[in-house]
Amino acid sequence: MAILLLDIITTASILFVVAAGLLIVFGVLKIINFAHGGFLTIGGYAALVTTQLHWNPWMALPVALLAGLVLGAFVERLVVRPLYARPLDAILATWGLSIVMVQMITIAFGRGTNFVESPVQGAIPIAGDTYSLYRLIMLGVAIILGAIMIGILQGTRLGLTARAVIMNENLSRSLGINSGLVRFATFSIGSGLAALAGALITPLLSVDPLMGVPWLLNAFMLVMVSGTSLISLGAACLVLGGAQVAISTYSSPVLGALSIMVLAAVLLRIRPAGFARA
Amino acid sequence: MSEALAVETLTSGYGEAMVLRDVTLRVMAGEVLTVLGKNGMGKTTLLKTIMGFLPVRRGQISIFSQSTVGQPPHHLAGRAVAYSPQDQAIFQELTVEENLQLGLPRVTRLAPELKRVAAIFPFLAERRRQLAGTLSGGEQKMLIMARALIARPKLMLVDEITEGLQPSIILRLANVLRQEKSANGTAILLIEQNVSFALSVADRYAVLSRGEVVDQGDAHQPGADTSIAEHLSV
Amino acid sequence: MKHLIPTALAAAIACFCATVPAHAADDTVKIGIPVGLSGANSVVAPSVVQAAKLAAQEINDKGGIMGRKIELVVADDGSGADGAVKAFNSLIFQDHVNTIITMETSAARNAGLPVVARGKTPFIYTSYYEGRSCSPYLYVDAWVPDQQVASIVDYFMKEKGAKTFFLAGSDYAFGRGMLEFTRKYIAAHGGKVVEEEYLPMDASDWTAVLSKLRADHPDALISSTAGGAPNVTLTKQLRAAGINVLFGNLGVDEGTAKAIGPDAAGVYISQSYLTSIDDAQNQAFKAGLQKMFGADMKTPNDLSEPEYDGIYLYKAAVEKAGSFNEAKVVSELGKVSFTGPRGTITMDKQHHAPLTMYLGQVQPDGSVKVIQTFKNIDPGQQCPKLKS
Amino acid sequence: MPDSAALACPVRLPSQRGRTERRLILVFSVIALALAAAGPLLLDTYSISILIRSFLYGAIAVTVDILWGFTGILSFGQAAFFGIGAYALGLSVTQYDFTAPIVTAALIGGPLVAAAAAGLVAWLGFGPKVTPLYISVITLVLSVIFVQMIYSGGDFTGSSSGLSNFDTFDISMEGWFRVAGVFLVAVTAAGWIFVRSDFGRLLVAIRENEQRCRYCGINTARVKTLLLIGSAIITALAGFAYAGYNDVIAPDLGNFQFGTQLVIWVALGGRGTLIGPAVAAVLIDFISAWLSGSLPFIWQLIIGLVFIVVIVLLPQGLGPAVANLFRRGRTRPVAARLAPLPDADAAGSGALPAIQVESVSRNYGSLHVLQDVTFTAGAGELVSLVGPNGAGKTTLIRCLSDGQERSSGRVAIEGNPIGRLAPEACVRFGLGRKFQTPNVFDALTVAESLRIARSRQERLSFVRTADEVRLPAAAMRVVQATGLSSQLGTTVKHLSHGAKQALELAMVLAMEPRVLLLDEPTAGLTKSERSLIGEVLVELVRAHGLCILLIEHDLEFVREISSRIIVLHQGSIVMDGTVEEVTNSELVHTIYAGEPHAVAA
Repeated sequence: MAILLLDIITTASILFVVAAGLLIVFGVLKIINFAHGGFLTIGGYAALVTTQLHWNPWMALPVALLAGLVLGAFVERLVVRPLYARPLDAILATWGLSIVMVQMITIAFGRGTNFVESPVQGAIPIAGDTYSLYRLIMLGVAIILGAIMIGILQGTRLGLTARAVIMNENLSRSLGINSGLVRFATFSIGSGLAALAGALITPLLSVDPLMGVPWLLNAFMLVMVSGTSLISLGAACLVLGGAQVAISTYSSPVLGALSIMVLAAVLLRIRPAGFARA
Repeated sequence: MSEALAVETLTSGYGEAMVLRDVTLRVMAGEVLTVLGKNGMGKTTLLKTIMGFLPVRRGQISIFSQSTVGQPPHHLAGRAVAYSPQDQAIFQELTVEENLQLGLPRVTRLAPELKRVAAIFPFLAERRRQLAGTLSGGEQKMLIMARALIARPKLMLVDEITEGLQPSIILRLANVLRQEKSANGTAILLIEQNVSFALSVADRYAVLSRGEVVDQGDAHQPGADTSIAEHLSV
Repeated sequence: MKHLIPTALAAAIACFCATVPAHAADDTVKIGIPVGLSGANSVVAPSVVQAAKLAAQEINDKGGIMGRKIELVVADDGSGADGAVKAFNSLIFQDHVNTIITMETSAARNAGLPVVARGKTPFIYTSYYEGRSCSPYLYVDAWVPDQQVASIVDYFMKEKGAKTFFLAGSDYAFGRGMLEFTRKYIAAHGGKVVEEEYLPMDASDWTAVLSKLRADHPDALISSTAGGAPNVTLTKQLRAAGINVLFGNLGVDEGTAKAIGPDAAGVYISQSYLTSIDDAQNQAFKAGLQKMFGADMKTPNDLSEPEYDGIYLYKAAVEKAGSFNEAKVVSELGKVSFTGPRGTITMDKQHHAPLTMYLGQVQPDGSVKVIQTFKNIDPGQQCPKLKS
Repeated sequence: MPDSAALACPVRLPSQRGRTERRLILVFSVIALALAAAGPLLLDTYSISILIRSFLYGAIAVTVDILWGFTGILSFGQAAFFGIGAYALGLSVTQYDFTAPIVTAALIGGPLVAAAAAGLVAWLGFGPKVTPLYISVITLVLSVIFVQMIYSGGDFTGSSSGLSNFDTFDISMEGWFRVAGVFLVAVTAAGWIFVRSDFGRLLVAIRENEQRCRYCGINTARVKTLLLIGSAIITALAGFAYAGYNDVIAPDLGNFQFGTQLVIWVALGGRGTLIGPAVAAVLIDFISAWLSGSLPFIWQLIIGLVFIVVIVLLPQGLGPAVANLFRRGRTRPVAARLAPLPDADAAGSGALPAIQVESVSRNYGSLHVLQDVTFTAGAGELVSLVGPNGAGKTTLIRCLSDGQERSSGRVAIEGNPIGRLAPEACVRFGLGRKFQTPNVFDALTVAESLRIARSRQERLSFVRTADEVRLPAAAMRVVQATGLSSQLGTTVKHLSHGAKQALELAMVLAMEPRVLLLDEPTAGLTKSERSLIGEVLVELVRAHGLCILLIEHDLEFVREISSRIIVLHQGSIVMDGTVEEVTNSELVHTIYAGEPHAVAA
């Protein structure tokens, strides 16, 4: 039972870390970034490069974040900016972008599965059993990341500005907020977070050009049910991620893998606001 | 007296529909101009065009003798212009304090400025941590006014601030605006439907009907209200 | 006016289509290799192509097949059914190849079979797979579950005293096919399967499976996952969870095991080809590759070496038939033999071949140590409806 | 009045255009069919084998375009429907035998299962209050689930390996080429006729302004559901043919990558052009069969890059961009004739109040926009709703016309409680609503808009464009007096603000409502237009016994035409009385403008 609970909260943590970047982009820009999986992959390869250069494995995190930020900045300028008024087209264009990113990575690194050195190894004893240390670290990472993001949003001028743009863009602009700049920064940060998440999950996974795709759909569904709130996202990750773990454990992992998508789809039909308060 | 706002032969609108036609207006520093008119006559469109939310089709807009045509809305705040829109003028989900903070430039500290506006509207200090959406209608209007004043603007654009308010609060707002004008020399463009309030604050008036200025004059001149009433009832 | 454009485009298509391809010249023999240059198999595809090139060069240097030089035609099948239909069609009907000899995914192989039947083209499949794919034109020179599973399960039961088994696989044909056979085999030999779990092919989170594994305390874990990522994630997460259990992996090749690094140490694998096989043919094979490709050489493996054998088997069949006639070659393919790096191969058991299997264990340095050798394991009843 | 038909003297009538167009389609189809017939003689086997598949994909692209380009439904799920059709044949044949009854069962069963899946998806995706994005999400999930089911199916479905080499039709490759070619031509031609029909214009209307469609009494969710089901059936048939020809089925036929690929083809070919997507699908699939072998990764990269560029810079797609190079001059506008309808039954039932509102409240969180509003209005009354901005007037109208809007209380229209009914159901009780800002279909012509407003009375044709727009007298008067009658062929987005207002009013009147809810119908109109509207409204009330609830700021106008005035202030009714009572009330003056003379003037 203790293990099941640990499985649930660590799974929720991983989902939270993966979906956070997508959420802030959706929150401020009102578009779904289908290249999110691509940025996740970029993060994975940033970690790979770090390993290949024999740097400290923890260095993968800043490297990935930086790569995501820079690439996100370019993408915002070139692809996303003209599409703010056409949200469905933005989905398509970012999906096209993810195809391009996957192919570029394939051309540069090959189609093969690669391995990244994990910054920590092994398991620690817990509740009379052993548990993966890295998964526990992911719990901590999710809490810290959530706290930092909420801290920035609630406690800084930047966060206040971003929240103001989310709530009422025109009013914000009339108060002197350069909403174009806010969008630019948000997309960059969202992409940076996606890449960071990619680097964070690679010690548990392998790195290959398509590593982002399976995460994209779950992250997407989680964001759909969370609206624009990080707290809602946390709740959605716990509930739907918990359902995934429970269904995988007590029924079959194949059903479990579909559970987030199916439950979210049904939830949205019954309660369009999802986990966000109506 | 310098010219705070000059609108010359301005034409603008939404899409292909022109709402404003050849509108010319001027507001001097330390002067209140009120623009009166019924709904759908182009008053709000005028402010939105001045702010840069709508493109200028023809004509010229200058603020403190510099053209602002083609500039994005956020540039105007940097020129000490405070805009209080009619609809959705506050962030309901933000606190009173955060709403005020957003009225200030990035570098300015809130505390002393808050103290200053709280002297005018004391409830602001008491309810600073309350969500703005939970304030009463009148308090929300006062918050809008406070947010405009907190940045020490040189030009205020105020859109139907009295709408739906009790007479006592309207009176209070009139006092605040008069005080601001005379104490700080602020230029104010006041969009109104409430003629008596408008005339009690304004130095000059203009009446907008179907996108054109149909009457203007000195607000203190006797008979101004009758002239306005005539044009309003067209 | 508006309608002129579609019509013009239609005409353009027609012109484009009309560029009729050249027919095979009479002095060459064309061997078609539809392979996953893109998609899941793109990792291993280059080594397959290299094995084929080596065989072709060796044969051509000695005068070719009945005087005709081999010409290889490689086509990308995208590692999937849709791409394979395209690739087979283009090879058989556009390039008019004499035979298809290749390693592919099961989906691609299945997709190719109807095209092969339409073209009546001999087809040697050189990839290990889940078994029981049957067609008069299809021959297989790689292993099936009946040959591989026995070695690992027997070893675990006899040498390690394992009685309870936990099976985990990717949810796809190979994963399910292998584990299904394993389950039956274990039951038939007095063992017990405590759990059989599958994870979607592209999923990477084994948490729930590992929790069950932990709760069940089996004597051994046998996995059959999709190549590449799932192998890695399972091994890594197993080690990260601190679970130490006897672990046999049916779906990992030597190269991947090596790349996983220290986490793979101790894992048992069973293959028909290992680079460390110590015979003259293997030495010559490796030396040939080294000479031909130098620094670009891909490490040969259990998916690439059978391609080399396959081309030699085709040569033998043509020479025995005394003709390139497809029907005659097909009927000879099950009778001829070739002795290569894996020993002597004859596809005489219902179009499949008895093979020597090597049980190996991955060492901390990534090398694979041969623990036991199982000689000439029979493929069992793969295609009882076929004559030979 | 009957002469009005002669007033509009359009250049060409839609049916004439329809005839020419249909002749063109016929010619085009014959050429295409001839190509399909002759193809096997001209082409090599390889091209034929690839084109068979490309043709099938082209047909699916047409369905994607009807859904997305015309109706605005972005579906990633066509792949799943394709897979269902293909697996229906493959599974039936491998489980049973290749006999006529089994194959027929698969031919019918596959599309049926696809239709059922589409129905389920539509139920989830076209629910009330869901964003347009949501249907894309659900169709995407459908593809994922489909693939997962196939993977888990073990020997039954062949899992990842799929099934192949099953017994199939004994048709030569040339035969299949013709089957696929005819299928593509048939689907494209039928689609072409369909999207140009009156019903096809409704699809565009739904894309442009679904809300207005619903307030025209059109159950848009049902239209979209049927459309999705139809597309699923066609796509499943293509899947059936694919499996029959290739003798192969595999999970990647149904995965979401294939679904997105279809969308990419449609976007590149030009959404909303039908021919563009069909040509793009055939061309790209065919060319990639030739090129992808030699440049597997680069090819994907190029497609991805071109796709991004097209979406960002050429949202209309490459097809129209190319076509524009060749196009000389614009097609002439097509108009229709107006035809008057005989006057409907004048008297309302009269027994029940037309509008009955009982303690209706509306809260947005802690904000009370309406509080305990109660009133009734009967047939023959023209009730004006006045009050300062933010008093809740528009919210009240919303609560009367959409059962989902109010927080509490009861509303009945012509004696029918509206419960929680959607607008399209409320409209059927005889309600007509005009919005504050013109709520019209920008991409349609005036005639098309009016016809869609009449669609509940006169069924829209699936194949033809009607020559006449039949309008009841009131709508006819508005159309003629505001000059719309001479602009029947004009696209609505080119109309002036005032003309749009008039058009929306005419559309509402065209529905022959018993109860009219009008939110500032004269804003932006000239004085003469305004007095005309006033006359029409008064006549509707006096002569036809309608009940009208009117929001208006022009108090003079209100005084002239109202029989009664309700004053709303801060969400509550503060006064309900005759014109004299209200205009003379001090209380009202204070509320409304802070000073008496603003009203009294």
